Amino acid sequence: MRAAKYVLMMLALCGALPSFAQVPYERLLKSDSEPQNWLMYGGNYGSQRFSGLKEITPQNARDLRVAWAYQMRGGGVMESSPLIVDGIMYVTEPPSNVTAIDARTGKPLWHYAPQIPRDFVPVGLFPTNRGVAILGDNLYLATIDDHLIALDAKNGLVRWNTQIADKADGYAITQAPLALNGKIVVGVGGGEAGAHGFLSCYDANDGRLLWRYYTVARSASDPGADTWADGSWSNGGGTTWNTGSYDPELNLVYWGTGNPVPDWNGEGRMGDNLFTCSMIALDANTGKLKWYFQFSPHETHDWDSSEPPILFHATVNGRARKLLALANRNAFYYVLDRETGEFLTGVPFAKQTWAKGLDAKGRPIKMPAEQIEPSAEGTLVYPTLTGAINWTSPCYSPITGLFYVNARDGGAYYVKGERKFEKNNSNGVVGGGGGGMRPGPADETTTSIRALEATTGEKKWEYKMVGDSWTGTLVTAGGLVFSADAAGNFFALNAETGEPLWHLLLGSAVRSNPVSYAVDGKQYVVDSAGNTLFVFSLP
Amino acid sequence: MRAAKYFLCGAALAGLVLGARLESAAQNVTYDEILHSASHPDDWLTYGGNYASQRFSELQQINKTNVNQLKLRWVYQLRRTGIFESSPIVVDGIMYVTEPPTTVTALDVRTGRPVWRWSADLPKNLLTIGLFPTNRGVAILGDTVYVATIDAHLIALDAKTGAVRWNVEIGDNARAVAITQAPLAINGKIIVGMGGGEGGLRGYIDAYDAKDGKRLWRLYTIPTTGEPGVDTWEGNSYKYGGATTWNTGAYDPELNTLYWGTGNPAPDWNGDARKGDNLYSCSLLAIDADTGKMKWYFQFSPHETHDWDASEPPILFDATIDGKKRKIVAQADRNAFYYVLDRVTGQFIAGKAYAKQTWAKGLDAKGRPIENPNIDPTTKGNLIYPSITGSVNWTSSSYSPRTGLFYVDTREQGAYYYKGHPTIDPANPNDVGGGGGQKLVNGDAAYTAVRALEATTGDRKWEFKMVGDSWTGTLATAGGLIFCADSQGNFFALDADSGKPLWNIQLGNSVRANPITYAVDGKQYVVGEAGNAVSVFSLP
Amino acid sequence: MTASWRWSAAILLFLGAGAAAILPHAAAQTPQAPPAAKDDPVSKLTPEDIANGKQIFAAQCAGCHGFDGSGQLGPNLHGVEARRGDAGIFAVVRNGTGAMPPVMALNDQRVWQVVGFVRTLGDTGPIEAAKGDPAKGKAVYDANGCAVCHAIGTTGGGVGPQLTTIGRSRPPKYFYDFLPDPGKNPPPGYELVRVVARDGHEVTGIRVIEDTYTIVLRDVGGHFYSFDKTKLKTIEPEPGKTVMPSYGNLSTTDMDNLVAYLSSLKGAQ
Amino acid sequence: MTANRWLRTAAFILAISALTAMPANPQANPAAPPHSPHPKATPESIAAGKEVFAGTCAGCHGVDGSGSNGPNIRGVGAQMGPEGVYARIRGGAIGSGMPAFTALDDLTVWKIVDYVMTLGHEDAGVATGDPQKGKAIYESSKCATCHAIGAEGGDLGPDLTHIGVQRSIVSLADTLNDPGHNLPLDTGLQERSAYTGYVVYRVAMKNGKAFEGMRVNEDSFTIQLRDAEGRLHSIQKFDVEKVEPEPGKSFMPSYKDKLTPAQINDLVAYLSSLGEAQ
Repeated sequence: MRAAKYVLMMLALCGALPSFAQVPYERLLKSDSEPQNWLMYGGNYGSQRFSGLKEITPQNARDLRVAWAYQMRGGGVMESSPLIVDGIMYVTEPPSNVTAIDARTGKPLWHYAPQIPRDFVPVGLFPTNRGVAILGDNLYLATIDDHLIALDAKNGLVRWNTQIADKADGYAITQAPLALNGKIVVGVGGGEAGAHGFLSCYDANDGRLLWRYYTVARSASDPGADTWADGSWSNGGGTTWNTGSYDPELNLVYWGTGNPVPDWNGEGRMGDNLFTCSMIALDANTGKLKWYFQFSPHETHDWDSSEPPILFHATVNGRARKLLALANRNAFYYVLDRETGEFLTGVPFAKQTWAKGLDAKGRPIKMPAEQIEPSAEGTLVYPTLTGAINWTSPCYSPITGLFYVNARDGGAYYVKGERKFEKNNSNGVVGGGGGGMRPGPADETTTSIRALEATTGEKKWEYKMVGDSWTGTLVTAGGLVFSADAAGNFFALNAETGEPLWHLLLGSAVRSNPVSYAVDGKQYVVDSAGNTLFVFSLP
Repeated sequence: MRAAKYFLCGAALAGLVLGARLESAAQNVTYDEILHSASHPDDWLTYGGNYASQRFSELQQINKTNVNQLKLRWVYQLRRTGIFESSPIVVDGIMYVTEPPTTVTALDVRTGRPVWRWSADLPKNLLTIGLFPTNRGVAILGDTVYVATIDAHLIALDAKTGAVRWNVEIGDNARAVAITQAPLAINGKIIVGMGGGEGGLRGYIDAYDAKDGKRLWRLYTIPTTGEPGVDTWEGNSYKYGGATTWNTGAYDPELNTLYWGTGNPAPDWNGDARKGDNLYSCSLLAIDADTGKMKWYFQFSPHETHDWDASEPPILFDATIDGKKRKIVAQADRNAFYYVLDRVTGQFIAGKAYAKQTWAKGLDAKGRPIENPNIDPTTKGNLIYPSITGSVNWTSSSYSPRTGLFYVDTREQGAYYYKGHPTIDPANPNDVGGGGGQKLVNGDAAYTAVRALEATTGDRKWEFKMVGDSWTGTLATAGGLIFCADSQGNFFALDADSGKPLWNIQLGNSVRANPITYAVDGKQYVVGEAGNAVSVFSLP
Repeated sequence: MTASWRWSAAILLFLGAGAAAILPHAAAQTPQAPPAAKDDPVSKLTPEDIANGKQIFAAQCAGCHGFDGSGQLGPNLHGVEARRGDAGIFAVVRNGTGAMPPVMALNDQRVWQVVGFVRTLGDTGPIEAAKGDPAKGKAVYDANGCAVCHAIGTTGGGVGPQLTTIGRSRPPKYFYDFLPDPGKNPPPGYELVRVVARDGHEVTGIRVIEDTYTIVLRDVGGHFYSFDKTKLKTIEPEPGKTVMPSYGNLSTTDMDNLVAYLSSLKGAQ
Repeated sequence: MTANRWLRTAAFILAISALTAMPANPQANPAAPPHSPHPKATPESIAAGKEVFAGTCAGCHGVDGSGSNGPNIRGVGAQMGPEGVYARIRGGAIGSGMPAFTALDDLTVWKIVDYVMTLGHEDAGVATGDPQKGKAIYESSKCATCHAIGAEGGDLGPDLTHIGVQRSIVSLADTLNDPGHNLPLDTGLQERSAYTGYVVYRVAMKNGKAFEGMRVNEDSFTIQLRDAEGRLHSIQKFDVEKVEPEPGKSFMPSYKDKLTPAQINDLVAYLSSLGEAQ
């Protein structure tokens, strides 16, 4: 064990050589070959959130205990998915702070807090942050007030700082950027405040903008403009607020897009409203659209399609294919061919009452408008506004071939309202998304961990929880799935059967994605509850 | 009812095997049960663990050999930020913990799940001068929980639901009276003091009728015109002299006597306008519990000018000294001296410094300090040990009848003391700077240590050094363990005989509360509070 | 020493009341344009406001932060505006953070007055003008590779403290004493410590953080070494030693110019 | 909103303010006067607050405050008072999603507060019965055994101190006739506010024992029940054969046959008078 540690140190010492970049692109490319580290938001470029570590197993999971805890010092909600690189953990705290922590002892090493303008009320999202990206010697942080900042991973020194967008236009960012070869890709949020969605790519060395792709037309001649009646494309929307995936071989970036604007009042924007509520595949070098797939045409329930897309290989109908799977907020599970965007499968994974089903091309066959469209008095539709799943990440195990998702079953009364929006929101947004929701029947909403056959979406098992859980899932080579319930019970399930093996009450809601890492050859699992980061291990 | 509870516990234990539900008797605590708290250690019935405030538990399931297997069982996180200094009360399966500024939460000790929560409705212009808006715990008697609020009210809550039973004002918060202490419940009475000594007020301690909140008596800690001792205050300085009673005291049922420490004279750091001994500031008061009359007093720091309150919880124990059985009250004072007094007479028996101090040559035969010259604060700053925060502050020491040792979390630190205005304007408490201030000697020049003192002499038996600050009390158990923590988030267990470290865990934020222990369904638990979380540990 | 050093010192070595565990480089600040004067209440504060802020500070803040803001239970606040910015300080006063309670009893204007006063903490006030030429001093700074270890704004290394605002808190005299013999009086948070493990393995580095059970060192490459203290044979400070070389060999003019340059570093104020 | 409702709202708001106001002493504290005082609530301020709420708060608390991603806050006004609501908006809540809205200026916050105070504040309708008689019936029927008004009364059922502004006369009558029929949302722990309160659960343990209790709290692994004697039962679900709610059941007896319609009318009149006069 000590030996292991010294090896670690030697590594570090080599790191002192000026030429050596700590995390070159090659390490990200082969992230699966170093399971002791967690090098990017989704664990690997396929966003599988699969850990190759196997020290913790169904047999010994009951012996898990808290190794150490770190409490963030402020208020707010901790939704950060930490990176762990060679024994150092990089975690973000609300609103946009970064803390480097000794992953063995939990002692903080440095802390960075950008100056956030006071006259700023993010709309439709919490002022928090879900993580950083690492490439070379730098960490990349996207701040709530729309800056992309490169920090020296050793000490938190700012290397460069570039503005992505103007918060006065409704933009706000909570996502972790995605680091490619020499590039940093990052999206924007703020759909409820009228943000006009786009995805940007920056030079990792100097923060120069390399390309920007707008998800919604900005002129009548732009592609998709004709799917917005009366030039309503100018409303914006189609934000890109959650971290996407990347296929190095195809050199394609996959990113989900958010709702059209205004959310709950579609009258002024008849048409499909491209490319909102869609999956877009962009060329990583040029930012050109390779293909798109729209999950929810003319969406009116705030069912963003921003859920992390999971990339995997499988044989479908006797043919090996490169696949992209996404459990959508609209309660359907989709499998697409990620080379072409072709729709292969789509089935509900949670209760839904808005569509009869999907047609051969994967387009929803909607129920009659009067049954599903928001109304002044409120229309009861399933799933809820927060969706069958929201921003939290599902995971995929190449061992079990299962797709694990924390699914929400419940409905809401969707209320249609007028959309009023004041550009400068420094004193609270008036109106907002043109309506909203009232909760559905009391006690109905529940959440469950569901294991789906990744290629078909067929339910293999489910684990029902009490309350409205907002936790992602992690699956390990040891055969465990980790997640948590709304009360803050962090638990381990058998990845094959869903059998609960261990749990611990952490005393506050767990609202982040668990990850796993190892130091000195010892496996740790980490997740945060309330304002506390808990790290678990075997004795 | 206690018997009933034991039956239940038994049933529960059997139940565990059979897999039965675990049932809590309706929370109800008689005076007699608090009186004999040692005989049912499963609960933690009063702030100090017992009336002698020894913070010693008879539980011994967790011991020197197995403590290293301690495992976190559940966590409860506060819903608000703030500083968390609560010492929980545990009764019949329910833990009563207070959250800052004044919220009482009842937790199911078996699962850590909240069952009710009550929050005081506080004034928006709440005044807290020289103290944190927090709360250190509740008292329980019968089926009622008693909490003193930061805006100086005493409130009785239904122990089962948190419903308010009655609410009385103890002091005027607009005049900076604020309370953070846990009240003390004795036979039919609720005893509570007050804080805000930097605000320029006259200290007192009250007794209220547990049934209806009627005030039974009030003892002012500063004499007024015509009373003995008023001449120890120059001019009219006695009117705003402070001497608050801001920490929970102890009680001797046989002598029917309360023991309560008093705070600094005001203004803190400039004594020019209050020449004299300033009775009864920085003293230990022995008070008749029925009448509120003072039986005796012992002043630790006459004419105090360093904010060294004598509010540290006094600990009562009996011991044989020079072949004579004595009833003792012992106190490790903020001024760095450890005192052993006869609690019947207040007679000084022994005393010696337990931490570095540069202000006195020592104590005379009567226990009065023999002060060094030039120890007062100056406009340029005067370096004196201990610091303003003292060798120990509000956190509780503990005493183990098994080892005969007194365990104190000691601070080794000095400070530059600065002198300011000699007077204060009580009409304007928000402007009171305490007549000066301090600059700490920080960094490696300071450290903290858990020290074990021979309780009858103050001789040091062992110490465990900590890096950095520590604001945690000590807990002594019959398992031969001392639990304590530091401000860096390490919660740990020491060997009560040798001070050897046996177990520790990093909780991720400063620990600032007195640890306690309890048992339920035959399992012993230890409670540590770090940052904004209650963490409960037990053996696997 | 700069604000950030003292800040870190207060926490690193004597963490009180759950103060945010900020390490030296935490002082790294985002070079964002300061808010336009119109929505910047601080720029509108009068000397009377600052005085009022001082009075409020003495009554409401000094209890924890020390009457001069140098910290006791709460962290040292000198130069905190470089890290949090005015809005950040305002937010902390208004909402509290960690152990610090929210201050609800002050209206916005009062809070801004406190912010105005806090900004002045740690400033050495009017300091005697440096005699050298700052422009030439910058050349000396560059020629001697100071930037390898020190950052000004976003450029430079992170081994030594940030110098972005050092001119605000350090008189020239300090530099004249410090530069020839950096080890004589290294700023808190930069002491060299040598640890020897039970197996004889040795590491010498800057002590990043130490508590009762663990110690973390940082080497010249900026890499961290974390130790379980029970597995160490010795932990010894190396008095008089520092990773920073002496610059006593500079010519008098070069020294004057370098000092002038350093004194001119006052951040984006 | 109807004039009638507005008057009741205003009266209610003023009552609450009166309850929570401290004896203000302008001299006491010149260096630091409190943050800007609560301007008198007006229909305009409430309307303005509603607008800001829709954009800034409704995302989490629902368009009518009945909750979404955030908790149901209908009726918190009665519990927290305007100052409490103000402080929560300003200070946020740690570990929850509730951020501290520092950017909002005092006046805007007060407008939101004015609106929030009206939420869960039912327009009770006009009670036809006689409150005096109703009070007598309340006492003769021993309602206080289980219910508290102010500090007086039992704790098994909901606190009725503010019931007059929380429930309409229709639902009050409904509950008196058929208590289990339409149970109110949980008014206990804030984190339970999305759930129906006072639901009676029947628990069958693996060891064959069975019993009933009202659900106090529940998570995926445990459930806490309070039985008819007020005792708390802490249950690990792995010990349990079956936990199931008993729809329509309540520990509260029906007064359908115990009281005449006229008496129920009077009792309702008394109950709906509670909350504002306090």
